[in-house]
Amino acid sequence: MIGDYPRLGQASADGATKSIVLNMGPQHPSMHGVLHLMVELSGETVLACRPVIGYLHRGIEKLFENRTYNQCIVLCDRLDYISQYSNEWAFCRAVEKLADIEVAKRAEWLRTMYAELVRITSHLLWWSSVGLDMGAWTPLIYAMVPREHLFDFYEATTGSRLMPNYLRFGGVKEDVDPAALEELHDWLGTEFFAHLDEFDGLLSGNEIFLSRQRGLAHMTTDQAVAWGVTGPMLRATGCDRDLRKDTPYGVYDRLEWQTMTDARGDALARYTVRMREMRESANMAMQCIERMPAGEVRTRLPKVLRPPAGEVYVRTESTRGELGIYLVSDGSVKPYRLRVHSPAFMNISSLPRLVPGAHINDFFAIFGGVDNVMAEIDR
Amino acid sequence: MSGHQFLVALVWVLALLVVMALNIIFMDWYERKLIGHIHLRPGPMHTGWHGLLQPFADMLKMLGKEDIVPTGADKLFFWIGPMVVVVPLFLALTVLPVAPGAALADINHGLFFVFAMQTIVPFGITLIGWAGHNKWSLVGSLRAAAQLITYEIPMLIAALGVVMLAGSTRLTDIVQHQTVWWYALKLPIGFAIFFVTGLAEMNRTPFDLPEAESELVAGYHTEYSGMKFGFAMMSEYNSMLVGSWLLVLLFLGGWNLWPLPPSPLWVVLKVYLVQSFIVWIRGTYPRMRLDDMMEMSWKYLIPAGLANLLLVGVLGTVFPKF
Amino acid sequence: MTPDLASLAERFGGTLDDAGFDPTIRVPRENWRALAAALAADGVWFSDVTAVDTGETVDVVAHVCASRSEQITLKTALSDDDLTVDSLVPVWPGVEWLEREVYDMFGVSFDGHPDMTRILLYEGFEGYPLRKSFLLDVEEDG
Amino acid sequence: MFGSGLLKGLRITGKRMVGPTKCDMYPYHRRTLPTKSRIFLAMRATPDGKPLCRACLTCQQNCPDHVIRIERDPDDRERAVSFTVDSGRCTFCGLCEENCPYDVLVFTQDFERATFDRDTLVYKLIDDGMATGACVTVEPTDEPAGEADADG
Repeated sequence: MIGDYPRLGQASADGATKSIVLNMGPQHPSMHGVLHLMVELSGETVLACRPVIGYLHRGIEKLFENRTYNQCIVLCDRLDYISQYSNEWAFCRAVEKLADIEVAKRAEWLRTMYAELVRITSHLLWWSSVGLDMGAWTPLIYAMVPREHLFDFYEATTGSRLMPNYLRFGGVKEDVDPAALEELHDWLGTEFFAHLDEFDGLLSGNEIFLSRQRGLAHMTTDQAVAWGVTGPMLRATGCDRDLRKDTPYGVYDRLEWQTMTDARGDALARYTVRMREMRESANMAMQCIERMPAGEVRTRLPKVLRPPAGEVYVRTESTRGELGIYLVSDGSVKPYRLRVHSPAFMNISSLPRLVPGAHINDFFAIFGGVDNVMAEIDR
Repeated sequence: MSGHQFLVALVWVLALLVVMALNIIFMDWYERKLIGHIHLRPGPMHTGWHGLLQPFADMLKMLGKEDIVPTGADKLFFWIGPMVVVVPLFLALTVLPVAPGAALADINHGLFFVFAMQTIVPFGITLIGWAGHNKWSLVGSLRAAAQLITYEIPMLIAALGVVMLAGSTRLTDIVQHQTVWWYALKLPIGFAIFFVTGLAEMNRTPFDLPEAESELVAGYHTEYSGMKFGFAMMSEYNSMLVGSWLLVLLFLGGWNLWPLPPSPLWVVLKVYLVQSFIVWIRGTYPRMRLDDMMEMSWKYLIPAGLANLLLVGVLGTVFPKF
Repeated sequence: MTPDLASLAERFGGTLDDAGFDPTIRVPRENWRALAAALAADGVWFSDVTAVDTGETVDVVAHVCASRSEQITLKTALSDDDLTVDSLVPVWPGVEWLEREVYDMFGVSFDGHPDMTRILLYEGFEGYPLRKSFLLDVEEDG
Repeated sequence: MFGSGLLKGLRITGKRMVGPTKCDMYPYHRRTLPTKSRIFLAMRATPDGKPLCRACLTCQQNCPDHVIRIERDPDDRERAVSFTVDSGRCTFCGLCEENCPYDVLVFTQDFERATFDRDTLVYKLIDDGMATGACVTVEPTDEPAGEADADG
């Protein structure tokens, strides 16, 4: 069923089916952020679901129009605050493409490295919440150990744990201490993989976990593409669409890596893809550290940037999928229109199509696999 | 009943109340500590030495909270509900011995008395869930009812194997049969079934669906606050105590620890080891799915339990000394 | 496989602009859905639907992908007095929420949309924030 | 075999249970933050209380959130009479520090400034033309740092 999906109240409209509507969120112990889901239930079976979003709407797209380009980077961090560098990179790529700015060599490597590290930190948070959604508390804490280590690295090198404001047009803000990189490389190669093995032992092989995830909320590639689902969720249907391979940017074409896919299309496939991506991202970050050339990290630009009038749409593979930045410039110091096409927004819009028929019990198992960030959905 | 008997019974009741209270206080602290260490954190540290006074702090906090009765709630059942849960569990404690004959009432059908009391608990939980006038608690309580009724059957079947071997339903007799070989070693299948169903009876992970905080907020006691919420917590620790005590008596040799002399100390030790294991499981596993759980009981545990019963019958007939 | 964009634009009474980064097809709003349907029949999938307030008109913009690396921009201009256009939901079901967002932010209503309600803002919010006429209370720098 | 995953999980948590904890006991053990951490804005000043700020207003113009307010001396355009920071609005983006042509602004790593009163989040770095206690004292150097790319 690609097209329509059951709407709220549709199943009980005939009067024969008795149903109750549960309001899950915006304040609910396991809701990720301030999402409000109206769920229609018949017994424990979900008949329909209607996500109500916007509780975190800050009007970022409007704020962009009132800020200079440099100040916009600050706001990019606030879009998807658990994959900050991906957002900054997406925006910087759009501006660089429009204004034809060349990026410093070393900065490209640094950007790629940070984007992959942030994919790891984001997936770690996802992994912890996937366990939590099913009632396992321990993953939450265990995933924080490597995540904190990476955050310490972010803080030592960029000055902030969560909101780095690190990328600049034509490069990055400042170079990274080689000793810190060396240390990170060692940690990724040894301790981090040990952590991942531990995670696999704790959850990936657990029979209870497997029986809950297997065959849950199945989705085909055709459905995923028609619904606009991207990123790990799409790759979990067996489609190897990945913008890092399809439209290479940064230094992705120079690294040795594979797109991680899983053809099963269910919740377990989404889990497996993200787990594999963490390992691959660590490999890529290590390659970046090994092969990073020395040199400048920032191209000299005028203090006030005025990109020429025009428009550009740039898609970046963010942690959650295809992050599109549509930038319209009128030649002034502020963007005329800056549209953020958010992958989490598209993925969460597929939720009402995935959950009908599932148990309320499985609802959060499906929901956890969507991996949403409300800040990016509501913008 | 003579005055003397009455006095003895009164002392026993008071002693049991103290045991219950001490268990709650200790487990409240112990579970936090254990889960804390599993989570790589030290747990409560600031209330007394290593947070030993934490349970009292919790109690003060609960007493200080406003006792809210929701507008739409059924007030009578809202009050009665927690008591219907706590009282049967306390009654179950009265027949559990710590040494030969050492119980408030070491009755002949002690085992079935405990089961009968445990069967009342789902009624209380259903009352709680219904009275709260809340969709979450309703779903949670119905889950609890379905789960407890489903898991009582394999639990009884597993216990029947023990009864067949011991030839008695009196708990003292059952323990006296395990001086060297515990029934856990003789009947591993029965033991496993009893343990798993016991977890489900206690609403512990991975069977804590009635209070699944990730989907049902707090399950059947969502609307409870203050001391009534405290009652819900107490009943949880109580059912854990009853369940693990029963497990120790039926399968783990009770006060026997061969070659050491029998002692009530072993009962205490074993009960807390079992409870530690239950907490350890809570710190490790995700929650099961409702339909999987039902399926497991009806499709696997009950047939396995019946097979176990058959095996016990055959072995008991062929080797009378087994 | 890239569809022949020039002939497509011609077929739907539109223009093709190849000067920018991505080829851009502008069509009158009557042919908006027909253009999308023709592209979808060629295996084109959507990436984004949004709008831009150009001052005189509100342009509904759709970014679609002809292949994994080729993007096409579709545009249709709507005048201020009649902000309606055919919905693309029958063509690409996933644009449902994107069109709701355009409705929310620009006031463009989509014909044939199954659920034309506000999405990020609450029902009863006055104004359409991403229109240029909607001014923010911006502090002036000294 | 069914159950091996369950046992493996128990082994992992069991090992962690007896292993060391990984908590920073915060109020008792305070971590020193890396020097790059951006926490609160401060200004370099000479030991005798002269701020190094030249009132060029670059930071004020670069600040996305209107945190900084500078009052220039009407007689001397290179002298700031007051420099107010409303840290309650600050997003710690670091654009002021980065763009300061004289390298005068710095971030301190003092993060314990939780307060019950929003007004106390507004503090002055320069008051009456003199550096306040929130400034960082540096030894005066002959050449002001960063003069060369002042018009960058």
